[in-house]
Amino acid sequence: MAEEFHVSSLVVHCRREHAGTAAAAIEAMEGLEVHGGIAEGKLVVTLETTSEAAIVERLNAIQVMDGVLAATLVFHHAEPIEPCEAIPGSRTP
Amino acid sequence: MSGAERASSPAGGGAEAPRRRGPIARLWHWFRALPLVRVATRPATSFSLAFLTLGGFVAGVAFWGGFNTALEATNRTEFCIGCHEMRSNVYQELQGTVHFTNRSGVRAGCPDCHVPHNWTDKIARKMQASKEVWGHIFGTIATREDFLAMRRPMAEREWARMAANDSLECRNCHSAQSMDLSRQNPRAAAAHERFLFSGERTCIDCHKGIAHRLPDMSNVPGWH
Amino acid sequence: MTLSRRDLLKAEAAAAAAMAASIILPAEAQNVARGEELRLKWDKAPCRFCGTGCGVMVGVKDGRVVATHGDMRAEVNRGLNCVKGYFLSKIMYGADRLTRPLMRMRGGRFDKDGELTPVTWDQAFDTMAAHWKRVLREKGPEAVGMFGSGQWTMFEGYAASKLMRAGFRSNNLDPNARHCMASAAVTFIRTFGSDEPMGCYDDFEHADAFVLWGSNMAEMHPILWTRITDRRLSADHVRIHTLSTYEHRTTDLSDAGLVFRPGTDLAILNYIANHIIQSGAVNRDFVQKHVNFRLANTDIGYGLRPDHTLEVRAQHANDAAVSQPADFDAYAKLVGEYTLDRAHEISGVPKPQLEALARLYADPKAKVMSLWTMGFNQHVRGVWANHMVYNIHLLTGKISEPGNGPFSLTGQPSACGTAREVGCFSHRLPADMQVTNPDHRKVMEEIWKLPPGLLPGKVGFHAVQQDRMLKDGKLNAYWIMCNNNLQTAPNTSNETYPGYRNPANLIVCSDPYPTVTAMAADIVLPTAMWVEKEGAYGNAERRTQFWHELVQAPGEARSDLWQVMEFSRRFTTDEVWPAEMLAKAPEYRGKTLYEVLFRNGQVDRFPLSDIAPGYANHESKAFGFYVQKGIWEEYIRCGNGHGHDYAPFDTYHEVRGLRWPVVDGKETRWRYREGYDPYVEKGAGLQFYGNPDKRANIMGAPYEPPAETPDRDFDLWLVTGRVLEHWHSGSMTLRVPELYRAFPGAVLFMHPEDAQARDLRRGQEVRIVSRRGEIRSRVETRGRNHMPRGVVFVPFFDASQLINKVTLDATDPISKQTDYKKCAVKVVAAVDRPVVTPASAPDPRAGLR
Amino acid sequence: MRPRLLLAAMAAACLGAGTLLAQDAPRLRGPEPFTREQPAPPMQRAITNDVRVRRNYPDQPPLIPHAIEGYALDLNANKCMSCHARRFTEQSQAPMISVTHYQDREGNTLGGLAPRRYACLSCHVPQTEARPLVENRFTDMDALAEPERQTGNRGGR
Repeated sequence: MAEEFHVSSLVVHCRREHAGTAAAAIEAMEGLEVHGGIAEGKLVVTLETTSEAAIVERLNAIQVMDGVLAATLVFHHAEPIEPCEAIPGSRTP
Repeated sequence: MSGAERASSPAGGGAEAPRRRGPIARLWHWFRALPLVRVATRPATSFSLAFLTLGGFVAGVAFWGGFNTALEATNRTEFCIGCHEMRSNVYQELQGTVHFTNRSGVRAGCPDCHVPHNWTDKIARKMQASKEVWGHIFGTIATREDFLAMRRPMAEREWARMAANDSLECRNCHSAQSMDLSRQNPRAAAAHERFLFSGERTCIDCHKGIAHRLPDMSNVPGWH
Repeated sequence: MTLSRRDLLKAEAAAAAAMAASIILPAEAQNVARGEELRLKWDKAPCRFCGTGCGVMVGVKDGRVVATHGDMRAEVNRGLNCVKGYFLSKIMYGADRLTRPLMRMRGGRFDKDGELTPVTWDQAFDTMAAHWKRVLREKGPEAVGMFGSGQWTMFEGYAASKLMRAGFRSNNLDPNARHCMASAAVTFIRTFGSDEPMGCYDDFEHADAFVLWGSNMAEMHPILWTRITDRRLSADHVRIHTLSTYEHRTTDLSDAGLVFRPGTDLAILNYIANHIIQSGAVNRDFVQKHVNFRLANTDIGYGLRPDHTLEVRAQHANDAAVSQPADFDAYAKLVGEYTLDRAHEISGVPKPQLEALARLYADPKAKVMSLWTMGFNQHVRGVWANHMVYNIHLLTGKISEPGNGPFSLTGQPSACGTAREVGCFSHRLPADMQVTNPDHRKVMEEIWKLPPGLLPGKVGFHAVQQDRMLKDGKLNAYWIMCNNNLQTAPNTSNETYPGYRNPANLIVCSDPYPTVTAMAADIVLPTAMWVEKEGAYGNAERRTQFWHELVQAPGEARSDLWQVMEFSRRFTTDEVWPAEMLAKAPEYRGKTLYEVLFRNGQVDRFPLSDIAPGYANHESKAFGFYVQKGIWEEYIRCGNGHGHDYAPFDTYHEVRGLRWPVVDGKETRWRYREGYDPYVEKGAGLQFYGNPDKRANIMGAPYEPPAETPDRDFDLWLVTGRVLEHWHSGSMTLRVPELYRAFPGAVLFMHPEDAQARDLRRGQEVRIVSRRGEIRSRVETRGRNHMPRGVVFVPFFDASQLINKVTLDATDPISKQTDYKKCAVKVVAAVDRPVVTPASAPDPRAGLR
Repeated sequence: MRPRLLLAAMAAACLGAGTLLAQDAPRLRGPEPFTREQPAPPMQRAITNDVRVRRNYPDQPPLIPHAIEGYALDLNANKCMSCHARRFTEQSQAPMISVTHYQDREGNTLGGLAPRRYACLSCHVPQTEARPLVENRFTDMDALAEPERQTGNRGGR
């Protein structure tokens, strides 16, 4: 099966007082990046993974963190790792 | 049944003899009265052995022919959809599928998939089918609701039969040997190569519900 | 994979999450790697297709829409769109977008028989204005007309209504929503005194059972269907019953699919009412407190031309809308004729199915939501059908509470907001007010600052009547905006097209694309669409949604709002108002209609600086004030305090829509019910306050047969409708390659045995022939629809297969809505014969024998 | 018959691309004149080549590149899921349904396909070989972000 890359994003609701530590813990995980929302207690997080399973796995890991109330997936996109031109979509007439 | 009704109807035999016979009795008497039958039922006194042998042979041929004709007659889609259960349920669904109309105009009728083509299996299937006549008489699937309620067990019976005979009826037309993978789309070709040619699966394992709608598929392996 | 693409996707992912959480990300976080040039600007907008009103997020880059996705925060759809909604990004970019006004010219001058030639806006408007003025002078206000749209923004509908009624003093304004949900709109008023459903989409999550009356929601309202399937598959006890004239994707996912003979739903509905009464399931307390009984006039004709045999023969063709007061016993006696046997006999539905459905409605414990669209509304007895479903809910008291209620779905994105609430029908003013009511006209004259008595009190021509009048030469100046009526009107070859080409008439069509209608018009105006303008739509659950102008329209295309306002500049009051009106308002003498209607100190009240920073607004820029805000604030005065309250303008740009009445900033989910609706008096529990006595009407009516029934010569029922992939006659969706290729052309859906009986096969070319016309199509015996024997279905989106050449222009005599679901046709093989162009159109009166 | 065919072929050859455009137009705009009879074009074949089609933007639902005729999608069975469900993707080698499909309306992650996503065909549609009648000039974000990569790519689609 071709290598894939997955980009997805989450909103992680935390207790405000724990938002900073949760953000740091999330940043420490591979492929995760916190873009903002620490002050509001709603972290905007992006994930880069190579499979859906990894997304679910990270999602579960975040959900059990201290101070995290809920982690909701907002966006998901996957495509093969080859350059776009190699996707034979252009072959169709 | 209709004969009984006729006999009891006033128009049936008002002018007949006072002692009224039942329809079967009347038929029997008429049959016995036929000259040929009278001769045939008399013990042979003056026929040669050759005549008897020849006669036996002719009678045998006639019987065999009649049997086969009857077998053929019941082996046609028209016969199968003679009852409303088949006509208004499974036949309606079949008409919308590739087995009914397709590019080359080859049509698979009911017996093509539901009756084995070799003789012993066919007779065995015909004997099983007597159960369906029973079902018809007792109205097991007389209404749409009844039919839908029975769809899963009926489908399961067919799946089991085809799984047991390695999808024999499919293979009467679709031989794995005759497949040209280059003419199949890549997905189908890969699946056939991996599962069919290896003998890991038989046709019906993947191709369920291709000629009729499916029953509730919960807990059927391979279905969500 | 290049780094930049990955970063781009990541930026989009972060933006989507931020949007869902209402977090404003620091700029550096949005621009993950490449900085400014990677950033997409995301904004909300409602979907432009159906009446569901899904929220869409629109991504803009360099002045072009480059992406769309379902809005997670929109309550209607929570992130989902149907396939049309997911392809909204591409609807504006068809290569044949109209970018310049076109006019039929010959020798440098306007000529009705000339070729469509590019002209300037001034040339087009001057030619129009000259014709309008001549017609007004010679024939009066009744000879000018406008055919509007449920796709208009609320601002556009309001401006057009004002120009037509107050400017030209004509009520000849009707929307294409007449073809779509007039029966529902009229019956809401007749039953509850106020238009639009009492419930809302929240009912989906509360109901125990759904009954779909002639609605294929799986294709036509796919996102609402996701909410029903969600409920059905999540709770074991939930059941779906779907009634239709054929089986389709909705019946596939229903527990029961009831296939009835076209038109016989009336008998089924009356049988259910009868069952409720006979089984003692009437909610006596509710009926006593909240319901009046009436009996409708019967034998009311079929809305055909008055000299048609069927109209002449009908006893009450001229007073179809009249009903008489009655009581429970009289009603019970009427529906008492509809026994199970009789309902089965008329409809052809198996008795167990009918009985199960009736029991469901009668069960006091089951919360039932009834839903319908075109199956009920496009029906020569559409008003009756609507009444009958209310009857059932009123008899059992299953109404106006979570999970219980009748709910009318709509086809156009703003059928409710624009056509109904703003009042673009030939008989309506804003906020449920009627043109025939002098008090209502007075209210509007005051709000619009007009001389008393200016507004006309005569109901204008409805959609089908407009076409007839164009043909008969009684309507001579005609502007079609934002719809494709030559493709979608019934019996078009005989009743619509001749009027367009009548030499006495000037036909103007405003559209983004060269549609069938545009190409038959004399002047074609290029129109800005969807997010090329600031707009507002009202969806089927009374939710009002706003959006900003996000990209610029191509070339010289301008919004319908700009077109209406700009056109109004070319008329002075002296030219269009009678002297006695000007005598009452001498200050208006010599003023242009633009000044009187839009520069009236109200509409022009808000400066350009009120426009949210970062957004363009081409109309406001052109006129020098915030047009949409001014219109909104004037418009909401019509209904505020009268059960039609809206929030202030700016609120709607913040929220994902609000359901009116919005009182003290709070929306109303269930109208007429205490605790939800602030208009219900304390302690009353429930009040149908739209009517003076605060009661709803149960209307008794019988089953009456359709206008045309198959016979020996025309032996099949023809049903027309839509498909999932194409909306609005395909004018936008056919220009999206993915949607086009998903369903590229219309086909004739037919039962395989009907095909076989005619020696036809799948894919074969056939002629579909009625008494009015014929088209060619291809036989489809498979696919998404399963026809019963004797019924065929053809979708109407395909401009090359104009099925409305075949349909019958019979309407409901009360709502005037066309019945596109029932006429008699025959289907024969299309033998190859040379194409003949008929010298003249077929005999127009060849409707019915 | 034969001379007429020949004539038609010659005419077609002479007029070339211009004719093509002229023939296409009425199909999207209706017949001109309106009352003229239009032959119905043949029904289009489904695309069944199994080749994934590039999306216009990340949130666009992927198109279906295979035949789905006769596939059950009713209360009894969902044929799509017998290949695209997570647990069947290894044997089917079909793409798994996106993880967004495991979330309910409230955003909770579920153990299987969310019921609201059950009707696959509301969003995912198969394609036919029909040639679009009108070009669509939509440009995707790549084209704007990286204009140089677009040359020679867009024309073929």
